[in-house]
Amino acid sequence: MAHVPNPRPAGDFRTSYAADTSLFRTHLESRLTLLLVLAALTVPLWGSNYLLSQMILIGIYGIAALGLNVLTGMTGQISLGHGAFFGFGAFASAYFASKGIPVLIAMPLAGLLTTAVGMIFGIPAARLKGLYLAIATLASQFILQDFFARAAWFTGGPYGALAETASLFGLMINNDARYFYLVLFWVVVSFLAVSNLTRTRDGRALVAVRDHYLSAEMMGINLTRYRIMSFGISSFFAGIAGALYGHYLGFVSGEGFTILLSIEFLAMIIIGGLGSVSGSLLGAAFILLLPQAMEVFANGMAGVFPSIAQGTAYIKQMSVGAAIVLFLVLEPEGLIHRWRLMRASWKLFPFSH
Amino acid sequence: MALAEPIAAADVATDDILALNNVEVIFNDVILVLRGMSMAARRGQITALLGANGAGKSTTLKAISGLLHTEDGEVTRGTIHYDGVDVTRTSPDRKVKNGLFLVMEGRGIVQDMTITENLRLGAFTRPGADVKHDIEEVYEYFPRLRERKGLAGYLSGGEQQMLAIGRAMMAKPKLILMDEPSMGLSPLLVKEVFGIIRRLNKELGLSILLVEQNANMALKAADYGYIMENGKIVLDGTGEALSENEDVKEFYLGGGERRSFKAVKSFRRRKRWL
Amino acid sequence: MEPGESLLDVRDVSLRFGGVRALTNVSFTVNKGEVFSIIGPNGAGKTSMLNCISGRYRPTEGDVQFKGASLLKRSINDRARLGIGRTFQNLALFGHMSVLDNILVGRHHLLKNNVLTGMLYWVGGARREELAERRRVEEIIDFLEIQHVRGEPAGTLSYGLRKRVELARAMAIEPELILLDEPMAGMNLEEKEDMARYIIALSEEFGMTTVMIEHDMGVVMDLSDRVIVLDFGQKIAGGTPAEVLADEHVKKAYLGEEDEMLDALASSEMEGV
Amino acid sequence: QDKVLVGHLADYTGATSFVGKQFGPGVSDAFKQINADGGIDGTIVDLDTVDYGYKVPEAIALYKRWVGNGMVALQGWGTADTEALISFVTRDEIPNMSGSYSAHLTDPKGTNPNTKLPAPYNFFYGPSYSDACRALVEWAKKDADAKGIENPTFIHTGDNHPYPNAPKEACAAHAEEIGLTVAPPVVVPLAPGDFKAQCLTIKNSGAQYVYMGNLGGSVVSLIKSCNTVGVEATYMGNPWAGDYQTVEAAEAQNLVFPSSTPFYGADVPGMALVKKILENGDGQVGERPTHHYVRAVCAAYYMKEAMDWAKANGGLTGKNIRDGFYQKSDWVPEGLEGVCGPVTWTPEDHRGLMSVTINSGSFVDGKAEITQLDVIELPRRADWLGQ
Amino acid sequence: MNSELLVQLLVNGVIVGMLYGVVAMCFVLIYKSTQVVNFAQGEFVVLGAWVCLSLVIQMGLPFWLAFIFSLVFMMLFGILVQVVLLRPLVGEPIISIIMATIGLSIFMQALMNWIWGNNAVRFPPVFDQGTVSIGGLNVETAYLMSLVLSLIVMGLFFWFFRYSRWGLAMRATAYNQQVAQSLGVSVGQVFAMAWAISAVVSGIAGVVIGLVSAVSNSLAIIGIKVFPAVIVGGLDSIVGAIVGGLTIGLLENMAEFADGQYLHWGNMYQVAPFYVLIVILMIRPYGLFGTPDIERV
Ligand SMILES: Nc1ncnc2c1ncn2[C@@H]1O[C@H](COP(=O)(O)OP(=O)(O)OP(=O)(O)O)[C@@H](O)[C@H]1O
Ligand SMILES: Nc1ncnc2c1ncn2[C@@H]1O[C@H](COP(=O)(O)OP(=O)(O)OP(=O)(O)O)[C@@H](O)[C@H]1O
Ligand SMILES: CC(C)C[C@H](N)C(=O)O
Ligand SMILES: [Mg+2]
Ligand SMILES: [Mg+2]
Repeated sequence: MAHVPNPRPAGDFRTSYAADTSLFRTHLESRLTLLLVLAALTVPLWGSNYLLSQMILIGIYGIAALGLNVLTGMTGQISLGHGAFFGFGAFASAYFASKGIPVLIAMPLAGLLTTAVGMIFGIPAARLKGLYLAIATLASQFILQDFFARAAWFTGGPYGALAETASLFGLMINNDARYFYLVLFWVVVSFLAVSNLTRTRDGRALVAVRDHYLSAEMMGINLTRYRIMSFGISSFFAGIAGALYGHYLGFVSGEGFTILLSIEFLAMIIIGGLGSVSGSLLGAAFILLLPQAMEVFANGMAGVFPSIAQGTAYIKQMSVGAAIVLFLVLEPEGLIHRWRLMRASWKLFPFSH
Repeated sequence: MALAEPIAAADVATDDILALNNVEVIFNDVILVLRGMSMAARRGQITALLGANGAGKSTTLKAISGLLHTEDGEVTRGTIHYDGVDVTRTSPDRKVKNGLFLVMEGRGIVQDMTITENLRLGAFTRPGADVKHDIEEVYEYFPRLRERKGLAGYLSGGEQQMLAIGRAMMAKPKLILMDEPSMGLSPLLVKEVFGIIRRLNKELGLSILLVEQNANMALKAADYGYIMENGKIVLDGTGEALSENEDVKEFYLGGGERRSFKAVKSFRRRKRWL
Repeated sequence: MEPGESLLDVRDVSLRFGGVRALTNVSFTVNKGEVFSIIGPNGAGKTSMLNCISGRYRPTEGDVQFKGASLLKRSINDRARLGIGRTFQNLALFGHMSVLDNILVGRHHLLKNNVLTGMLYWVGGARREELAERRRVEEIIDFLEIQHVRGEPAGTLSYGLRKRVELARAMAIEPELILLDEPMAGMNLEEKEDMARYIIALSEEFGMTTVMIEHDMGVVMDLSDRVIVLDFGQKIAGGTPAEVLADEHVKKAYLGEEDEMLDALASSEMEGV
Repeated sequence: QDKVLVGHLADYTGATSFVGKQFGPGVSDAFKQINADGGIDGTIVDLDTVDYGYKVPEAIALYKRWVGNGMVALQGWGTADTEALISFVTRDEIPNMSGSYSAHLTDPKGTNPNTKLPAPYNFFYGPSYSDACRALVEWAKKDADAKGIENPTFIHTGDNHPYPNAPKEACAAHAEEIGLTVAPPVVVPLAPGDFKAQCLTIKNSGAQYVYMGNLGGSVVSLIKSCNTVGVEATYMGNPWAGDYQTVEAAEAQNLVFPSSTPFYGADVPGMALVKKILENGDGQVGERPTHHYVRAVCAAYYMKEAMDWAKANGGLTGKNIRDGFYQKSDWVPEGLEGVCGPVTWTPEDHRGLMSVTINSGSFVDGKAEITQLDVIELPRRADWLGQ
Repeated sequence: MNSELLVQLLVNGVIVGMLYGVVAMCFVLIYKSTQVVNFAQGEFVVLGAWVCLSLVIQMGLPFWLAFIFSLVFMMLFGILVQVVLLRPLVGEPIISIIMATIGLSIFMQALMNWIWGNNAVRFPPVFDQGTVSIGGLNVETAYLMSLVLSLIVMGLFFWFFRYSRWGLAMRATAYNQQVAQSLGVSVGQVFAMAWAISAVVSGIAGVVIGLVSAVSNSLAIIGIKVFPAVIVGGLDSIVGAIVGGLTIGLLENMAEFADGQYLHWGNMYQVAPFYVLIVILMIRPYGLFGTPDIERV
């Protein structure tokens, strides 16, 4: 990650350490974020169903991507099994709910169970590094997928499991508007939690392990513990997101949680910006909306060159691939980096260069 | 001795094997590190470049060799001439082929290769060369390397430095840029390394641009020297002339008499050239 | 523990890597409050010695005792809590973290907040604790005069500044014993003087005991109370700086036969100037 | 002009595109023809065909967008997305005519105690995977008796995946019921590859009747691998696993597979309309579509007639269209006589088609030759509903 | 115990494992020279198969000629990928480059779908004798061809990395691009070379697989299947790739034996290798032949 200077705007003097460790770099930014959350609260009032569902999915995927970002972005451990943990959360929550536990409680429970499972699969991290670890997580992907199809008592086997509708004090959360608030709640909670983590002891320890584990150990950081813990944290968010996903669809089927999903999660955090909290959400939005944008693009192409009308499906998919590549070529450090650069040059103007 | 003025393009003397003219380097599109750096290295001579930490010495060397790209840095203004040719935008591998070789700070040896493999790699730009013979030659200079087996990554700091210089010799360059070659070496070895630098210069006629913190040794060895601060040259002159300069004495050589480190100053003096 | 009492006791330590004998039967004692230097030619095993103390290497034979108890059974990450901090020869900062965070990592073992309280931040005391720590760390930052870079990622700093941040991080551990591996490498005179000032303060102001590896003889002479010399993994000399510098073996193996400056140094020390 | 939106999920690029590229154009060509013929009593069907690449989140996003735009019915596709959408279509009252034939979609009221999630708005044209498999084992039993095979053995192959697994238990139960020995199932990946190891297990099991739950390249690979190691058995495919393309690619001999329409070009009255649809269509499938294309035409026309009824009885709403599916029994769409049906959907039972045509395809002289072996009429057993 | 079946499965394991080994070598090659994990490896394999098949069927070329042409094509393709995709990314974080290969795989999947369709297409018979019996198991002749080829390729690679100038340059590039550049190595050329060679070898593997199982786009899954092989052998070891391939091939078949004969759990063929993979890694964190990272401070 390259360095971008982070000057403060004139007049924004930090007068206390508390102000200097605040979550946001500027007052403007904190107000902007608050405004965004407030604006999000009103979406169900005016947004179309489509917009709502997109925002729900972006929120859900964003939480999962955030979890992966803790593991890969912060701790530097690439995981190719995040999709399976996401799936595990979905099944777990459906399972708890089917045992009569209220859905809103089943969700965090599922998160905790997924945490435990994630930590078990994270044990190899104590010894493995880099791509060796990545492939070990690939193993967890396939082992869990196999488990989904096999453990009928838990997952409903190949048919999948019914995920009950959530309800709060008798109010059924059975439409997108209500579900949107539920997801928004978890998004805010998750992103606040991880942002806080990054500015406290254990968050720093995770990053230290990524940047230089040998010296981190000398600083008193127990490598094994933090490496495995990082799997736990990331699985927790995967589990929560999976649970939200499962209850949103009402039905959980093992088919959706393949290696492709894991790769998509990876794509989200790379495109959003490795290690960046808000980048996770941006990346999720990018990966979810890209195929739909490219659909429009492909149809447009077909409008101009009628001869390729038959190929729109392929053009769409190709442009998804091309967009990812192009994006990386132009902005290899993620969306968040672009934003920081913009901000930096804006503030430094006219002194930049 | 004059305060450094930017060298005008026309002034680039023909016996300068290397000439930087008003070079500006920016990292990540925003961080300005070199701010109009102008200097030259004479053919067949040793030129020293001194300066405080963070002044931009390493950046200057990387800019000359064209290695900024991997760090997201860029020469945004000015020119670099090597051997009379503008090489500001020439790819690094071409420069090495043409005899411009950088021994990087932190040595940059390939840790998971053996010593011989590292040395062979030094001769990469000379296909068909008698590598075996040249390696023997390096071993003459650095007998210690001959004894060590196994991967280069397990060498001690000083051994790695020797390997890095030996590897540069394998390339048979015309101009070697050395980034702090004495760093981390024992006093004996520092002397040895400077001896070797002088030998390379005298015996093989190599031009050398030396970035050093050990100002004492560097100015003794150098024919000409530059002092840089904050991304540009603030002072230049022959090695002797610089050694006599009051400021240089004060800040780089330690005054006339050796001061004890125990009795270190408790306040910062102002540098006169700032 | 009283000053002058032994803090670190290295007993007959040997270390082998396959055929390479990095250390052979090295013994020495470091007393509380002193500045102790290890010198020797490149590849003599100095860094390996520090690694044996800090736990990165496990001696093949021998024992390392700290405050009277063996260190061999303790894990590496226990060192910070026991009171041992170190810097590294080839820089081992957390490159993407800010200078401030790098130093805060040094305080890891002194902090109590964990994942949960950290995530909750406002409730559970993490905020209060972090801010208190921040104050402590700012003192170190002020002391080492690195205020201007506290927000920069450590990886983009110049070499000399990174060395200083490493020292800051090691100090943040609040160790009793601090191990410095070539703290002055790559610095010019002015910067060495600064660094010397800090090292003196380590013992005089902060009450730490220092074990230092350094190649600059001037620094070693002026700062250390005692010196040992390693060559090919063996201890070839030990004593006060002046004694060691005058040693013939040392001259031959390490310093080079004739050197006016060193001779001058040695004689001036002898005369107590 | 009066328009009504129908969403269409097609897979042209994803994991099931082998058959998706036959079925999808069948639906879109059919609606093109329907519109040319005046639509739904004057209302044009705005069929929005989107290749969703067999990805569930994309399917959901599309679904939501369509619902927002007033979709009244859906032509769905794969198992995963159909499952994912069950509760949505139920809540939004949008009939989904899917390409997924899982038996549990046939129990709209949850009558069968084993049904987990009633699916009152799900329909498909054809026998369920379970019923198709039951028909195949019925045929296998007859075949074994005719050939005098002692102890005929049946084996299920397919990936550990909802689609191949769907009929696993139901079909094994029926095979045992009618006196076949059932060998332990063998897992064969959905992606093609070298399956000699699995084939050796199949060979070792001594099974004469091998049910293949996968489709496309995987089926081709399995047959090739098994031929190499010398498995001597009859291969039986699920409703998506057999067509002339598969037979040709695998150079198969006697690949037995079910169908629920005649093949393209068959001599039946309704084929004229199918030909017309193909000619007026977008030409995505070429000259010689497989029976999946024909089946898609049926799926479209049943929906069309259900919409006709809805329009005449209260308007084009999802609920009315759903009820439209219940209006006839032994229903054959107009103009498609001999091609589609006859089917019967009732509010209690969404098993539309209980008759299964059994075919055999062989690779002869560089071309597939397909002959009809049998037509099996399955009883509407109550214990089979949703299973 | 059914020993005849066991023997046949073991023979099959060796044969299939060798092929995994070849594809694994392509991985290792790219990794060893650029530190990149190529997620489009499977697509490379399939592309080679399609090109060869098209030359045979559409152009009517004899197989051997088509085979050679397709390898030439693959070489050019490898270089093209390098120039268009990887050169702009030189010096960027490895993970971005890995992601770019994922993008490439999405792109290639769609393009190949468009050009060649989703159907499985068989090769016209190439060898007079399609199969050869080994230990009672009929093995496709194409496999034997690949067996010989893979041994040759392995030998060449081994020599290349140990002794050739460019081999050293590749290893240096993988270690640190800046260092390699400072030695006069053109990182662009190294990348181009690595991708070209890897593409060619993938092409060979693709044709073999195509001959055995008919060509279809979904064969690209092999790209993910060989991950375990690569890791078991050690990411940077050519010999390890082959040993890893054999290990996985044998494991799969032994799992199939245990499953089919005794356990009847189903799916062991696919999952068991992953369990074993984890066990192997816990014992040897750098695979059987991988070089450990040098950890010095
Ligand atoms: N990749 C980079 N990105 C951003 N800033 C950089 C980068 N490399 C160097 N810099 C900045 O450029 C300045 C000059 O660095 P450089 O390494 O050239 O100094 P130096 O003179 O070699 O110092 P030293 O004596 O400590 O080696 C420093 O302030 C450093 O922070
Ligand atoms: N992990 C290791 N594996 C193999 N050999 C090692 C290892 N660590 C150190 N050595 C060897 O042990 C010897 C001592 O190395 P060490 O780094 O301790 O030297 P040093 O005294 O610190 O030298 P310098 O002043 O150059 O830093 C060297 O020959 C080195 O190659
Ligand atoms: C062709 C598909 C409709 C087959 C199957 N229902 C699946 O989704 O996998
Ligand atoms: Mg420098
Ligand atoms: Mg050392």
